[in-house]
Amino acid sequence: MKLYEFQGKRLFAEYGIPVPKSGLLRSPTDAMPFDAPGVLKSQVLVGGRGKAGGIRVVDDNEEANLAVEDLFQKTIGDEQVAAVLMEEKVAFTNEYYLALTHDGGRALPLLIASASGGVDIEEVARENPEAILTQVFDPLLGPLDYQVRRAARSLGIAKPRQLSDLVARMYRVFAETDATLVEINPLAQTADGLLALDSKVLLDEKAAYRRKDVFSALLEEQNALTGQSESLEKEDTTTFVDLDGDLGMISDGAGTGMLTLDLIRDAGGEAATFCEMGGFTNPQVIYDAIGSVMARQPKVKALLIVLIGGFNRMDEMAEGILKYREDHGIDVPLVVRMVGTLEEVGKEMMHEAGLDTFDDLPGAVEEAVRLAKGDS
Amino acid sequence: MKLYEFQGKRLFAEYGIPVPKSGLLRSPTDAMPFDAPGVLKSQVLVGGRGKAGGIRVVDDNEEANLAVEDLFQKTIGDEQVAAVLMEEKVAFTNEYYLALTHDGGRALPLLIASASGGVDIEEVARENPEAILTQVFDPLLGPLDYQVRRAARSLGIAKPRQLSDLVARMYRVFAETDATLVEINPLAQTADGLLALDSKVLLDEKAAYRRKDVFSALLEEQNALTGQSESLEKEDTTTFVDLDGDLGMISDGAGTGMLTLDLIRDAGGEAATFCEMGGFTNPQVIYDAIGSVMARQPKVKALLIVLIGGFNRMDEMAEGILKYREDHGIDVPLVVRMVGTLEEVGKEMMHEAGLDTFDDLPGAVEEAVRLAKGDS
Amino acid sequence: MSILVNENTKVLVQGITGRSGSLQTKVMLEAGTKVVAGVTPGKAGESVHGVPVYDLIEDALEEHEVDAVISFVPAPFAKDAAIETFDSGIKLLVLTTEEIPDHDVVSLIGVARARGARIVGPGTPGLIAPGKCKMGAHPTRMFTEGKVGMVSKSGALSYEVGKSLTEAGIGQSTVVGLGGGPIWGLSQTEVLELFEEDPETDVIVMLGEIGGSMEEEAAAFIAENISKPVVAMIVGRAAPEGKSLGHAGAIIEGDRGTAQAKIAALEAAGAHTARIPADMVDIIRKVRGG
Amino acid sequence: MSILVNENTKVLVQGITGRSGSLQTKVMLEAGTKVVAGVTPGKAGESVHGVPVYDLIEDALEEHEVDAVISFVPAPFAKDAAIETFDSGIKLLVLTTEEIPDHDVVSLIGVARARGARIVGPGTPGLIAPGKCKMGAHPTRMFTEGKVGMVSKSGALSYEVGKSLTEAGIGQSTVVGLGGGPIWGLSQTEVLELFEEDPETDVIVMLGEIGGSMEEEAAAFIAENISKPVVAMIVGRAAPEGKSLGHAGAIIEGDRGTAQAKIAALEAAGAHTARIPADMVDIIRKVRGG
Repeated sequence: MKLYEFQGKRLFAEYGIPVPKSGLLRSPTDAMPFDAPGVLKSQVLVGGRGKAGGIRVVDDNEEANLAVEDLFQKTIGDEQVAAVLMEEKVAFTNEYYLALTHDGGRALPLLIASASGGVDIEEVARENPEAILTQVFDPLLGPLDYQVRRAARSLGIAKPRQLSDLVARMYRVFAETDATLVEINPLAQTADGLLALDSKVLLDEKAAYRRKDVFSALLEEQNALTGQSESLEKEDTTTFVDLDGDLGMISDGAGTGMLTLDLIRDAGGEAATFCEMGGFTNPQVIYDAIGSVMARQPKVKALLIVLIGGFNRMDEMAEGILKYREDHGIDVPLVVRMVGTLEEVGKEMMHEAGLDTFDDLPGAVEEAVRLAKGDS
Repeated sequence: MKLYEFQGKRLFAEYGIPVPKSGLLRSPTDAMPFDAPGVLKSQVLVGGRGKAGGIRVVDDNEEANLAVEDLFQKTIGDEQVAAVLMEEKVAFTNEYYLALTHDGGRALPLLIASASGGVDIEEVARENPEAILTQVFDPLLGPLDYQVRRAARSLGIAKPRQLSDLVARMYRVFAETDATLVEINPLAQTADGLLALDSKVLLDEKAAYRRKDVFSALLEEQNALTGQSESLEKEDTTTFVDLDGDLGMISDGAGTGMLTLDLIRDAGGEAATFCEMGGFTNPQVIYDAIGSVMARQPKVKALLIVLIGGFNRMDEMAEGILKYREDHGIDVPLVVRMVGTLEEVGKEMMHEAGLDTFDDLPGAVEEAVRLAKGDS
Repeated sequence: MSILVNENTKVLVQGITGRSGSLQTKVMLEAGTKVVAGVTPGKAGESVHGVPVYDLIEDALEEHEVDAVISFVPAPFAKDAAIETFDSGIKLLVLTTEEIPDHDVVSLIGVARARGARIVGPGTPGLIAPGKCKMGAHPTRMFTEGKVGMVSKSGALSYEVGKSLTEAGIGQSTVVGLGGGPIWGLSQTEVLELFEEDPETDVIVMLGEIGGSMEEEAAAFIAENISKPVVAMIVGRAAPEGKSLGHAGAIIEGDRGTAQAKIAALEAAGAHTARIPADMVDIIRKVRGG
Repeated sequence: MSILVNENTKVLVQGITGRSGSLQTKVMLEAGTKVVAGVTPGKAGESVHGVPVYDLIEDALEEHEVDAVISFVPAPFAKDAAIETFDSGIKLLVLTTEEIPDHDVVSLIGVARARGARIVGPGTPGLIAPGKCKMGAHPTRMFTEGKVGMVSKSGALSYEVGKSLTEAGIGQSTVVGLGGGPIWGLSQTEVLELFEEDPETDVIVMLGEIGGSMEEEAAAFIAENISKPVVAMIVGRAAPEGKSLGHAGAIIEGDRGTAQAKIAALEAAGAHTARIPADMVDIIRKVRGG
């Protein structure tokens, strides 16, 4: 779960990380928290709001009111601006980049520091990688003092003590809220010390079960701003992506799903959906997956279900498919490829329901592509 | 720093460890927090208050009032009862012992569990050691679920989940307050679950610098009850013990201090004080040490200072001794043995002040014993 | 020989009484795996498909030798259960559990390293040394004993390829599923190294996918360290840009993470590349023939 | 030979610019110790008695080889500084700092073990291999090269005994101060084992005191594992009951922890016992003579 800047900064403030004075406007009619000058910042989850005109420096109140009205009208990426943060203008001498995250390949947490703050760090990483200092650390110890001193040196901070304190607080946010990323970019060097001018915090939804109160409150706040009703309770691990073709595709694995996309294209077809259910599923998951794909009609002209069960059980997959067909019908041509764990049982269930399945993936793909084209 | 039962239980409650309903009487005139029946418990830091009559079960309010008056009069060990805790009477089926501490020899934290709760655990350890389960654990991980399940089995707790939860909370107390001991004895099995009927918490004064607020508040509360003025700010690491003899003894190390006691006895003398300053000292420490010993006059008939400096500097020791003599005089015979780091400088300073020192420890001891006896 | 496990590997199942643990125990036993014991707290004394159940690993170790553990323990308890395995001195854990919080994954992998133990996973389909030992989900009939070593993040994809190879009569030494990430215990390069050292593996099959940089890192490692022929297949050639396809990192951003780039890196490192499983068969035959 | 350090040991001083660090560096240099570098954050470029100062150990390692570190870092920073040492691959740390919180001590010793490093201390007077290397407070003139290995919790007590032995012409291989406790990195039994294995140590002197059970544990260890003659001295024969005398655990409770009990245990284990330092000299001569 990605937090809005203002949510991340509130978290920072709770942990004693210095942030500028600010106030949130939840709607264009909200009163200004303080008089201009100030900086008005669109609250969106997508990146690149600066380039998209989502940040305005305002010098007087009239200008501020106009800017607020304007910002609330904006769409950045696909996102309607959810709120506007009014923040004091801050004078600073340097902008740094500082972040904590995990290095998946090394399976260790990572402290990232760069003197090139205030710009897109991925760009820095591409064009000037030596400007970024990354240090892995022991997850049970946190970043150590000597590592912070090393970082301070690379940032050109003469007195490392203030950075030690800041990193210790960032680490507490990282560990105690089950964050996967805690990023400050830019971190400003001001006359009064270091100040977090922006926040980017990603929380690990896999840890929602043990951070229920905090995660729920943040999500409800987001829902209230966006009018959506996202939920922490994920019933399944399905990944659903809309594509431009006509063949609905469901698979029980990301790798096979991608292979199937490749095979569809090789066979001259185009997928309408990439819907992969993961390797630990159940009848309800495939039931819901079929529902999601069928909701894409009329785009979807045929449905291809590719199953190769390891932990997934083919009896359960058959159960879910047949239940969906009984409840809602499947009024496009259906091709099912079913092999793997308990395939004898699943195939028999399908056969009895008049649905014979394929063993062979390329054969199933070719048949589905043909059917999606309306060939008979 | 040792906490009173009520302080430990308040800490327990803050961390969600179940404790009985209770209220504290800070003086005999305080109102009863609730009606009898209940248990009145003397608040003292010394052990063995049960055997000393410091705990009374009361069935009606009149009995309770009389008992309170009586308990506030009591002295247990050397301690005046500081307060009385009125606690609800609790029905239970089992009494366990549970504690977290460090095993110094193995340098690992330790989870201790015993089904023989409610009695002196040291006695259990001597007489029935197999009734105690001790498990070391990784300090960075805390006690693990399987270790708690092992403990639950040894306690005869069928559902380990409640014990896991309790141990997790005890561990947080242990780690987050820098405790050296968190002990619940007895931990009662009641119809509503586990309940801490007593608390013993030792906090690590060496960590006071980073737990200032918490430690200070607890200590001030203790001072308010006892009328003493203990302080967290230890200027030195001196250990001072009063003994029954006539020779004041100061050493700069525990080991040499004990050796000197042995040598004094071997020479037919008896020490009046054991005052050891530790191996990292300075002029003020020895100045204060001499002051403490001289305050024991008339008991102290002579003063023996035994110095063998490693990290301690003999120039600084000479400075402290001479400063004390200048400020207050030392009106008993003084024998100084001075060797070790910067001894040339120290000896020269002493010599110039008319105080020649010994190199030889047995010789210095014999001389001091002779002088304390008034032989000349 | 095979890597990580062999015909003598004695396996303990953590979470054996659960739905998945119990079914997979049956399937592992049918595949000939020596499943000697199971653990589920509170279920001591029960048995699952003839396998005795204990409360603690130490109880099982009083009765059985155990070389490796496969865990089906739910995510909230997975970390402590994993450490129970390492603290018991067991050096291989196949951790099938998905959705373990990242902070727990990193901690438990740290403990494994400190204890000199290996973790396959988390979120792994496990591994199979066909005809010898199966620890995980690989459908038995899609694999057969032989000399191809295979490594893959994705479970299902390795089943697809295993099925094609097995149908073509090409057997496998060991097939290892690393898990979908984003954090891995056993890494792809460690597996490549094990295959390089395994005298009974003659060809290494590596299955990759778009996104991340694991394949590029593998390519660099192969160029330096692997002398055996490597046949790679990268799926996601037809994937759209900017959309995450399930696995952590399976996303193309601009020109980064494309199948084309990965294929080029692997070919530059001397690996052979296959477009689809059927190609694999031809390439392996050609490689062996030459 | 000597244990833990020798004439080639290159030493780095953590906290070298502090009062104690700076003086002890001078004394160590005078004793012939190869002090090659020092570290104090923010003091890079300075020098202390000719020893160059760096901000980080890694900076020092770019210029110098380092075998061992002695730390004078204040308690609040001692843990991180210790881990900096271990993370730099240095396998011996003499940690003189006193008053480190117990939780930090336990953590840093845990890290040392995980990295395969040894900690002498905390709160240790350090160690000296006379004529070869001095890392700590042992007054140089009280020690001389020879074949007695000595171990003690207490610093000052080992200086007393060292002085007596040296004055009698009996030299030492290495003298190790474990520190006053309550938590120890290097243990007494580990030191005994090192002396047992050291070909140039012929007699082991063990200094103990009342309280705790370290001497009883050492007695059990000696009975099982030590073939060389051990001469022990336990101080505190004249100590009063129930009063803590400085060191953690230096307290007699009832019949437990008395010097008599410890002496009896050590004699039962075959150790010789001395009442006072002067006795030591006689016993060592007798042991060597026989």
